[in-house]
Amino acid sequence: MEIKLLSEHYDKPEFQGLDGYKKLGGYEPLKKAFQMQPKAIIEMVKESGLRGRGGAGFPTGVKWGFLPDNGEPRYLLCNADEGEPGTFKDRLMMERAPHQLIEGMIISAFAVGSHKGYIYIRGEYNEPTAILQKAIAEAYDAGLLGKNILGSGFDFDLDVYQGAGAYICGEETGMISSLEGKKGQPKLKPPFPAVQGYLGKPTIVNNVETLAAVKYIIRDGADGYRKHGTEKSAGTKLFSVSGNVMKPGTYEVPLGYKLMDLINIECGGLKPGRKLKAVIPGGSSAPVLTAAECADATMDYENLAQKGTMLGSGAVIIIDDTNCMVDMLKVILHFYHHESCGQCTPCREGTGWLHKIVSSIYSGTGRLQDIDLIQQVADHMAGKTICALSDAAAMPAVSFVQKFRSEFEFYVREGRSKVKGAVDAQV
Amino acid sequence: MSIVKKPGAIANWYLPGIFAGMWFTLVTMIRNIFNQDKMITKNYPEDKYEYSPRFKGNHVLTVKKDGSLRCTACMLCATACPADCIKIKASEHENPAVEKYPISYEIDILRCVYCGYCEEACPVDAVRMGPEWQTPGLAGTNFSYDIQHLAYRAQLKGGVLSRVDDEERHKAGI
Amino acid sequence: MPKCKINGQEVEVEAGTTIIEAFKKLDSEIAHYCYHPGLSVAGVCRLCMVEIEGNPRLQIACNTVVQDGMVINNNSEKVKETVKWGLDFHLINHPLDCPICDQAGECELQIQYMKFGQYDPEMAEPKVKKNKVVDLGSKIVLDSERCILCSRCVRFTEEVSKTNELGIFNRGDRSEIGTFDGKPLENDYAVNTVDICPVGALTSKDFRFRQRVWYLKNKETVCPGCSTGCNVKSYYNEEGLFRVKPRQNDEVNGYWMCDKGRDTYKFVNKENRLLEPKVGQSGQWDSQEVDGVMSVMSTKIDDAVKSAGSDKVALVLTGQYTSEEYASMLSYFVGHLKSKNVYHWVNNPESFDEFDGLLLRGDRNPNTKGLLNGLDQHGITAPWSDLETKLNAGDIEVLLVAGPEDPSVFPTLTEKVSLFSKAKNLFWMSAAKTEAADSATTKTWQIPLKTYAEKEGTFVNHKGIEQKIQPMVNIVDCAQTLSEVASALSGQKVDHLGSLVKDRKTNHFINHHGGGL
Amino acid sequence: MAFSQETIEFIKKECQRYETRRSAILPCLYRAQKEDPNNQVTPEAVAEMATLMELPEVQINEVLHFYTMYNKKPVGKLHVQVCTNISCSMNGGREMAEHLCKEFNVNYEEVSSDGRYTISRVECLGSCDTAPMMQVNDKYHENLTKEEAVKLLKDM
Repeated sequence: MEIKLLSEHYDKPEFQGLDGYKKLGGYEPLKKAFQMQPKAIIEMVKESGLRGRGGAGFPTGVKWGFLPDNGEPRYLLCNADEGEPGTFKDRLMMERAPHQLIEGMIISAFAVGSHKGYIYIRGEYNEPTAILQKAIAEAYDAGLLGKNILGSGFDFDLDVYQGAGAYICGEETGMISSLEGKKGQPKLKPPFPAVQGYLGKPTIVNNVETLAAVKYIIRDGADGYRKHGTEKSAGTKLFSVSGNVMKPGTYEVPLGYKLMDLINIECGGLKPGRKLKAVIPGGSSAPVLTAAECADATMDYENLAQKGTMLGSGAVIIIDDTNCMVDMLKVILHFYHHESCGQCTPCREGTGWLHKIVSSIYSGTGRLQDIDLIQQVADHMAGKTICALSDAAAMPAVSFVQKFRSEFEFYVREGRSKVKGAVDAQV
Repeated sequence: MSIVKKPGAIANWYLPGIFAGMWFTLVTMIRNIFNQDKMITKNYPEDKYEYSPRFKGNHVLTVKKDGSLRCTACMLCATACPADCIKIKASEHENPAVEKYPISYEIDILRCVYCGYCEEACPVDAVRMGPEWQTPGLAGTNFSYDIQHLAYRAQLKGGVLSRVDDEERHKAGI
Repeated sequence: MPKCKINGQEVEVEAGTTIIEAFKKLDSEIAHYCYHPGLSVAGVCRLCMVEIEGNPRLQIACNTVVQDGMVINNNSEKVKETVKWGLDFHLINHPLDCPICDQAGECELQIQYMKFGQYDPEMAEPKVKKNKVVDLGSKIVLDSERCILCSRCVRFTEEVSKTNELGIFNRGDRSEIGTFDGKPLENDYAVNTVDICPVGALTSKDFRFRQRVWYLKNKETVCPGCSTGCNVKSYYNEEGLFRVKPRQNDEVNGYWMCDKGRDTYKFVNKENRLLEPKVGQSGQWDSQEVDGVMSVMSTKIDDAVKSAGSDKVALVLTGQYTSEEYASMLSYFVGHLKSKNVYHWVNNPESFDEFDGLLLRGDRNPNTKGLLNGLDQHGITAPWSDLETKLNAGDIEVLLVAGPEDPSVFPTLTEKVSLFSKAKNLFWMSAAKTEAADSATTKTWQIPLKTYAEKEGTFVNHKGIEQKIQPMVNIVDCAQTLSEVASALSGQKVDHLGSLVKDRKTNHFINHHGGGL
Repeated sequence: MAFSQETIEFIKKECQRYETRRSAILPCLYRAQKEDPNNQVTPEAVAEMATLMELPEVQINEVLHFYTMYNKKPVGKLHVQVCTNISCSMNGGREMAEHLCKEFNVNYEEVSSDGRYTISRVECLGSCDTAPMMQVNDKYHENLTKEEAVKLLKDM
């Protein structure tokens, strides 16, 4: 069953504006937060078990705790550079409930003691940007942003910054580089952004959904939030379901929800006559699950990690039996080849190499040893670079080749896809 | 070890040996006159031996399809040369695709030991050991072969085409 | 100070030292491209991977600080395999250009492949094509295909020269180094990017295609271009010098040198040299033998001293010679001739004290300090104007001038020669062949001197640091050092460093054929 | 082409807006692109920006070439960007792009002869539930078929 926290009022157009938002309980948690000590808020977020919703799933409260106490100005950045193929949950939130994000950000800024925040939004999102900007202007007018917010003595300025089309800016240090007006190339860690981030100052970067969820943790309390989800994966999560299902879209379900239920109940199942072949459960960088593995998969960090994949950004891509896996992998690797920032050699050269190998298989000139080569190249890319983009390219490559090896071998031997062959045979 | 035999008494009397020798010469001469194609010796310089294509004779610089030198002036031949007989001067070519080419390439053929290392060292089949071996000359300078001689001498009839083709290499992605 | 163990060897380092620096301290081999001690850490080549006990992930040595008790190795199978693949990633799109690449022979890709790689390449697909032979300015040519994007050059223009000409454009494996149109790589330190380029992507126009590097020998010496006295390596063969590269000395020049200093090999070579002694004036010159000129000089000086006193003889020195040469020349003048008629010729008084903030100084002589020390020791304080007055009054019978080694740093050479021409006899000692000297209007003897590449000695830089130079190759056989001139004049036999020798044979055979490969 | 007065004002204002002047590069490049008749950022514009912003040209140029949303080549009046990433290509995004090219007789990334269309294939635009989709200039058009897409573009 869907449990709607963040997406509760998505269907109400008035939720976009400040008045409608306030009527539906908006900015009440903020007042509550101002009654609390910032440390207490951080503790509460820690207790709630909220984990980063952007992909890595790092506990949010713990991240906030890393900030050094050195009196330097701190920045709170919202990562709205939603680039992972298959993900579109944040766009929906920014379009339907911009104030939810703004409120979450004010609370979070209060908690971490930051007085300046940026929402880094991807360049293609023109509409959400306009909506956000309008909402921010409304908030400034209502005294919800700027100096002495709601008489609490707390100052917070918020600005929107548009990216310009680079997936890598979704990586937190890449985003910081981009915000500094440089190429969006990730920075070496250590130092971590919490210590030296934007302009060398302590910086917290959180996903849109994470920041918005903070509001609900304040509203319901840590226990109230925890009652959704599982022991280790607390709360609800927005899942962007796309691909070959009847009703693709964004669905909010508690973590630990059954994957098959998500497909069959929320999304209305597959198209008639089609069979489930594979599911990518966490955006294109997550290793793929076969139909058999999907049967008992639940959508939480632990279960998916057990199955060798990850929850990622919650982008569930459903692949049915009309799709050729060689083709799918080619599309995915083209993406990573296109988006590699070019800094670290293994990723810069490896993504291109992988794409070339799969393309040559796809065009019928592949060799059988290329299939093993894909695995070898991917193995030596993963974990060898500054950021996780090379892992993101390597993981699907390895999983596709491992789990659908027969399809790749068929393609190399016959020079055509097994899928079409199978369809032909049925006809 | 050879065994030295003491010459016998007949051998000391040498005239029969001389006649035997002259008889052999006479018979061979007559046979050669009537049987010229079976003759072992050749009428050099009108007649020349056909050498095996693998014969390592005088150097040839190969050319590209457009007739320009294949040599890229990498100087690997000069480096490999044990006799130190190859001198190359490189320069920047106006065509950026060529980049580097020799403005002078000289082989001091009198120093050359015909080892063939230059041919082996060449990465682009630019220098080969050709079939010619005659190196007559009247002065020392005649034995210092320059580009004109190495690549375009009359015997080569406009140059020997290199097996390494840039276009094909580019197509193959090298 | 933290202690760590590297490949089983214990080492103690300063706090804050990175692992790669600890490796360097131990002289332990570690593969790397992007790390350069004079630049910030980029951490992009991913080759300096090390295994740290207790950490399942391999770490890069250039960005990991040594902690006390760390146990580090880079010789486990895991690391070796990673480095091998790291090299493979570097090489898959690297063209097979080595035959025409100037870097071949000193290329880090070649060196490190032989040390750490030696795998069979698996790449079967076509390589990425990029721009070749890109003109980056008057000094440097770029080949993007060869570039491994280590970003050293970009960091150099950002951090050291602070001129920001280079950038990396595009992304992924389409990334290319480049300049912005209309803002070429033209700064006084640009050629350093060629030195730090680990591959043949950046090549110096000056050196391009002139020699294969394995034909060149090198010796450590000191740049004579200015009073900074950058520590350099000169590359030469029997024909002469071909290039100059900086070598590290944190006290003097760090890792860099300026492009003006790189030109200092040129005046050493034959085409710019005075090849034999000659006598004459106003463009009319006759060849002479060294010994003959020396005895003429000796006689002229003796005559002048005898007839009119040692005041009629003067010596002009520039800051271009070694301290040893100054010492012998000055002791001849002060000790032998009892004359303090020695003058310091400052080549460019207007810009003499300039400094560009990095290395290049306005005093374009290597040993001004050495000369001043020498003059000080002998209590010589005569100002330049004295000499001018005397010359204008016709008071100088014999004038000895130790002229420029590098005439390009003497902007007022012609005026000075015409001033010197007011002496009755001019002995012009210089390594360089100059039109200015040839235009002397008084009776002049030109005597070829040795350059810094042909002699031993000491330069004292602006800070007072004494640095040795050493001979590499003889370009002009009959060239003399000032010490040799001084000894010939005083009738003593001294070696080129000024110490007395009994008998010295010159072996012309060695001079002609020595220095071969 | 020199910038208009408003753009110059805009650039100067943006330079003040962020903590560092460099941060203003991205928004200013957007502005420069918008002002260009061919909807691109030319080297001249970069040079002018560099003088206005007092930054080295190369820093701006690096940014320009890194991000895909700045056009380095002329672009038609309607810049049609068809998503061909995984969800869209499962639902016919690639075929749609192909079809548009044929329909308007233009190659990818080129301007059609009437100067109206430039069709490019792009990576995920974050609208996977409504695949296939395309972005025309600033606006998303979702849940398309080949025919609908052609009609939509012709009507614009």
